[in-house]
Amino acid sequence: MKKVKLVLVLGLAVVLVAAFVLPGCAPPKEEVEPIKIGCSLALTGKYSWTGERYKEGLLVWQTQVNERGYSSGLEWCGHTEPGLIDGRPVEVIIYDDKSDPATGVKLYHKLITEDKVDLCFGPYSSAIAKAISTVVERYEMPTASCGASDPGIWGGNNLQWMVQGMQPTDEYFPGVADIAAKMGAKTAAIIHEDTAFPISLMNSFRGQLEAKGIEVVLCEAYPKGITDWTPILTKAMAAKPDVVGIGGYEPDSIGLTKAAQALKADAGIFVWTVGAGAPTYVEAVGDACYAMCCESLWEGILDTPGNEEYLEATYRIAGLPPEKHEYHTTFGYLAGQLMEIAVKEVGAIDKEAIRDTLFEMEVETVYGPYKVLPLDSPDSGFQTASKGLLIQWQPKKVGVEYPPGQVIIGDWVKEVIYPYELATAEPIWPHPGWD
Amino acid sequence: MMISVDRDEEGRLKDGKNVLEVQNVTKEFGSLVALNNVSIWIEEGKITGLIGPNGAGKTTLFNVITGQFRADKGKVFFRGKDITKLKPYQIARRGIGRTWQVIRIFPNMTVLENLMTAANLRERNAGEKALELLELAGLVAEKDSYAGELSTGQQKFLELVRILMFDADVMLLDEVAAGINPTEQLAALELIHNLCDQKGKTFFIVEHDMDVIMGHCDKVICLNFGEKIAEGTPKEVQNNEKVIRVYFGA
Amino acid sequence: MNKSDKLRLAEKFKTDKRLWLYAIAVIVVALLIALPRIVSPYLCSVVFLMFIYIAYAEAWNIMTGFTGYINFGFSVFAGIGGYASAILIIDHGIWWPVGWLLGGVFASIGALILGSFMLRLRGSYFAIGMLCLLLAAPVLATTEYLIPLTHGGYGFQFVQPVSDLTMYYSAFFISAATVFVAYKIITSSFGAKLLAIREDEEGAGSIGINTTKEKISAFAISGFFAGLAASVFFAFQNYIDPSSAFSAWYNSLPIIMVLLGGIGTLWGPVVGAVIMTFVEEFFWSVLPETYFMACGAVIVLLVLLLPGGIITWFKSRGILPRTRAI
Amino acid sequence: MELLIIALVEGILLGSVYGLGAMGLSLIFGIMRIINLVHGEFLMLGAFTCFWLWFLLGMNPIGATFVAMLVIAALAAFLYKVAIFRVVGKFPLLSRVLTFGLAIFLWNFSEFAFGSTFRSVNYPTGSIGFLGSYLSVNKIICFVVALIIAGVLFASLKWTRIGKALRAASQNPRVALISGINIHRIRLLSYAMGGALAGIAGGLIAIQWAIYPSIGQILILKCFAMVALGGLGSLPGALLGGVFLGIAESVGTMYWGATIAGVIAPLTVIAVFIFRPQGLWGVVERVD
Repeated sequence: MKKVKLVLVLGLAVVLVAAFVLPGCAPPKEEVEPIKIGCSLALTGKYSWTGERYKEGLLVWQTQVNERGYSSGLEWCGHTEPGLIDGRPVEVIIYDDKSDPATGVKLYHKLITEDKVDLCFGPYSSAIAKAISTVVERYEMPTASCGASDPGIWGGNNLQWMVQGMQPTDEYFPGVADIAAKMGAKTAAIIHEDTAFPISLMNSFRGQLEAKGIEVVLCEAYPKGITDWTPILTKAMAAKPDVVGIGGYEPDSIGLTKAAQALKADAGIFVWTVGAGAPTYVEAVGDACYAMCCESLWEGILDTPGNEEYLEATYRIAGLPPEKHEYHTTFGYLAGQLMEIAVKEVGAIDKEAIRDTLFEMEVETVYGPYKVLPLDSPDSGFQTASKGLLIQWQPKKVGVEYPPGQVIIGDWVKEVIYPYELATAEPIWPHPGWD
Repeated sequence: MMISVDRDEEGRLKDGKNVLEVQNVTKEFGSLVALNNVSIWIEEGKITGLIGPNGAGKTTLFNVITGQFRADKGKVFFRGKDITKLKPYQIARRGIGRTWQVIRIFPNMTVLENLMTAANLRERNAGEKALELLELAGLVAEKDSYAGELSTGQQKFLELVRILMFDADVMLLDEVAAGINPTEQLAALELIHNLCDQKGKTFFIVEHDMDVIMGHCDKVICLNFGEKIAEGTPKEVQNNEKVIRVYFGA
Repeated sequence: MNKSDKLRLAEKFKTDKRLWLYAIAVIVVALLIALPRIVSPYLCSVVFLMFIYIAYAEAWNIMTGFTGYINFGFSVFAGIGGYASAILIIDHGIWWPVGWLLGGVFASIGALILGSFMLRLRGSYFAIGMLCLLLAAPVLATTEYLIPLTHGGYGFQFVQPVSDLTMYYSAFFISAATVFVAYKIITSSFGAKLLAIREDEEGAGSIGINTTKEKISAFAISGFFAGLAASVFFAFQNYIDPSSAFSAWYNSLPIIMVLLGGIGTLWGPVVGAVIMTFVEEFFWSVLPETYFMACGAVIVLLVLLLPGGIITWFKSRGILPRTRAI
Repeated sequence: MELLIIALVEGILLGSVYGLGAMGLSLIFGIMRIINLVHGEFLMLGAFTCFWLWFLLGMNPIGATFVAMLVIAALAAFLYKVAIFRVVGKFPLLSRVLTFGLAIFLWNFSEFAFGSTFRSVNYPTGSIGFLGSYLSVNKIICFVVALIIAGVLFASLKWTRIGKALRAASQNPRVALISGINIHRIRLLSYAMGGALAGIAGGLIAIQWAIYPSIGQILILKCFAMVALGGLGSLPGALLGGVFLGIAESVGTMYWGATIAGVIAPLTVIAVFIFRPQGLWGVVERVD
């Protein structure tokens, strides 16, 4: 029996040695292979709706670049032969992370080490971006994150490889405080879901309101998965606020609007996040969307380079009509464009140089201006240039010719009311009632 | 035989020498009185039988003694100590083991594992002890079979020796001879006698088979509608009028 | 080694099938130890998760498979462990191995406290009660009383000072330890007592088993390994928030795995975890859009076709010995 | 005080719809002794059936709710015939995992088929004044529908032959079997009825709230809470449990905040289980 054990131990040793000696054989590289850019998105699970939009945008960008060598509005980047650089096409590898942070981490390992992607895009939702930031940092992979707005991801972490392409949450409710102060509002109520993104959003909103001298009389969190909003809204309305700010996701905005309608809630202005800007919102609540405000991060009517062309391309490639456009799609497109600019600027797939460019460049994309804090800043990678918009659903005016990028659902038009220089309409204040 | 110097007027041993004493126990289920002021005592090293028609409260009495039910009134003493309020497992650990009317071995465990369940955690050679007991029960060959696959008789033996695994001194057997063939019955009774005579174990058995009761018990107690109606040697009980009336409806 | 020795050895292998099993086991263990040197870090992270799954599944099995108390609130203990270790290591600067261990200890204490009143419930009551606990846990973590500790719904982003390789070996060690402890339990009289509780709790009491104590011990052991594995899992995830800590999906996963492998057996959870890891990987790469759906379908088919799990099926066919240990 | 009354009324309106869904779960549990984890998906599919009928065919949502009832009942019967009957009366974990697998399948199937977009039936009917606040007429309609359905159900359980058989089977399956009731038919019927109740509750949910494929996961947990409060297997208990939960959520939200309200339900369940295992109004019976 002792000898048997000896044999087993020897066997173990042989296997171990073999395992360590055998090198991980890499296949020979082909010369013209696509430039691979990877990302994981929430294609199933609770964030899947937004994940799908993000994916659309990425695919539109990929198609455009592979067709003609540049995407809408970026002719100035040069390289007009098909492909990103050197005639190499782009291949965006998209995996589904099931809206689960751990799966996201696993997938970024896969993208970087197994698929050997050249560059990365960030995932959707702040929670998953928080989880994967460590991975891309460790593998030193330049990453354009355009689906995570929580400043906490960058704040104080001195990230070296991941940049924020979209606005941070501080930019989500621009001008509400300003408009409200102008209209003489005194009090505000805030209701928000108790998860990372709404919390950080509402904290900054609260600061903006207080800075304008508006008192926040109620700030209440609700847990995820609530179904009936009437009680919480009744409570909020009992405080008689002039401004009602609501932070949550898509289903919440429908439920809360319906509750507000049922309660005939009376306030100066209602501001919602995420859900209320979407066409499906208007379909679901109908006329109750009248004068509802929502943050918007991008609109088709903006005067950014290539915006009109981008709208056409999305219609052609992703089948999304301009009047039903949604800024979440533009997230993906933005991520693509940022990489495109950086890669073309560097002229090669040189990770470090691309990273440096991403951190240094100051450009205009379809999405708008882009600039992040430099590498030596404690909050490096944090977006500073991109500004948010405020939109309001207003009735369609008879005899008015709307520009092609304007979102029109039935009788309702999505009008930009802030910043004033971009506004397409005057804000409706106070809320006109429910009849 | 019953009367001797150190017994009280009711015939029970004085100075707590009865291994098990039930004093004036009453147990009610709603309006049904399952046990009404029952007092019995069991002597060490003897086989005591418990008889009575269906619904007389025999199993309830067992359940009260082993702590499955708590008596509404009255007390149960084991070796002079009050065990009325103890939990079933504590009573078992004091040394009272029982079997059930419906066999309650663990069918999805092997025979050996069934015995191991009853082993004391601190006991070093529990395995050897289990094998010894299996030998006693004639089940060594079946030690790795699932208990559910054994014959009824074998299951009864298993249930019996499982009690021995934790060294119970008093064994309450509920219908040990029911549902098994005569050969096994004889073997079981022989085992009981052996344990009684050689190891000084005490048995308290519920039995319907009068032959078993009359031929093997030292003392018999008869219950009817929750009340003790007779007590004494098998012969005395057999000739007791009340018992006859209960059994033969005369 | 001379010729006759070799001959004897060959005979030995022929006659004793278990020796082959040992040989295979040794090779598998060696491969797993060497894996980070052979394959890509991605595959390693898959195997890493597999180890975590094994530990989860075996820990769940210790509770439910052995005692029969259906624990639908497994994530509660994983969440407690994950939170405890993250808070201790990051906010209080405790050395990470100690932090992980304490994660397990806290989960174990949680299991002890929760168990001491939840385990009074039986059958469906216990199952639903645990489910309600799972439902309450993430909300409790966001109440104002716990926010200073848990950082609330905002989540808690951290980087533990541990390399991927360390995490891989730690997970390997933890899963091995869990299986080893499960083996020790199932071959001891403690294990026999737990099985007795599963079979017939009242009957178990009548043969001197302190059922309350035994099942709470099982609960605490199960909680310890759940918390320990979760500590490493959340170190891998670098992030913890109430919804991922008390996740419904990671609550269900061990249940599926154990059922797939064979509930109440030692190797069932391991087999189930290994298979599920690769089934998930396979469906995920072949059917990116519908693989969740496919997973659901696989579960349904498994229950209908293999209700006892793989190990039990092999046992009933006589392919595997029936002793508990295998 | 007015706020409290409003909260109570809102709670009752909300709870009636909750209770309808929970009654289905309780019915299935009472007769088959399985925890029907697919119930949440029944609710979700009922909601979507109602939505699509309204959206595509322009049907009246209340009418569509009744169609949804039939559709989900048929689906439930189909699932019972194909799979569920195989696990009834077996080791409880089997049915749990089977229904869990079905739930995952149906949920992701809906996500695949309908997309994960949130939707809602837009059926505005206005509001009526109430103590200085307003109540949605929609909710009152839903409440009335829920009451009618519950009433019809209770009446048929009490007076029809099949209803008596159902009750008998619920109280003691074995006795029912002996007394000549075809237990398989009864189980099929009860499962379909459970599905029907979920279908109708789902339709009412689609009218009031936003729906999306994963809503079933949220709803089923609430259903558990209600069933547990009312006593497993008890139908009036489930309805009362629903009302209790509705009131707890609504009053709790107004007085202690939504987060605290969120834990009221599960913690009450645990407390009820420990101190009063038959539920608050439950029929006294042992369930293992």
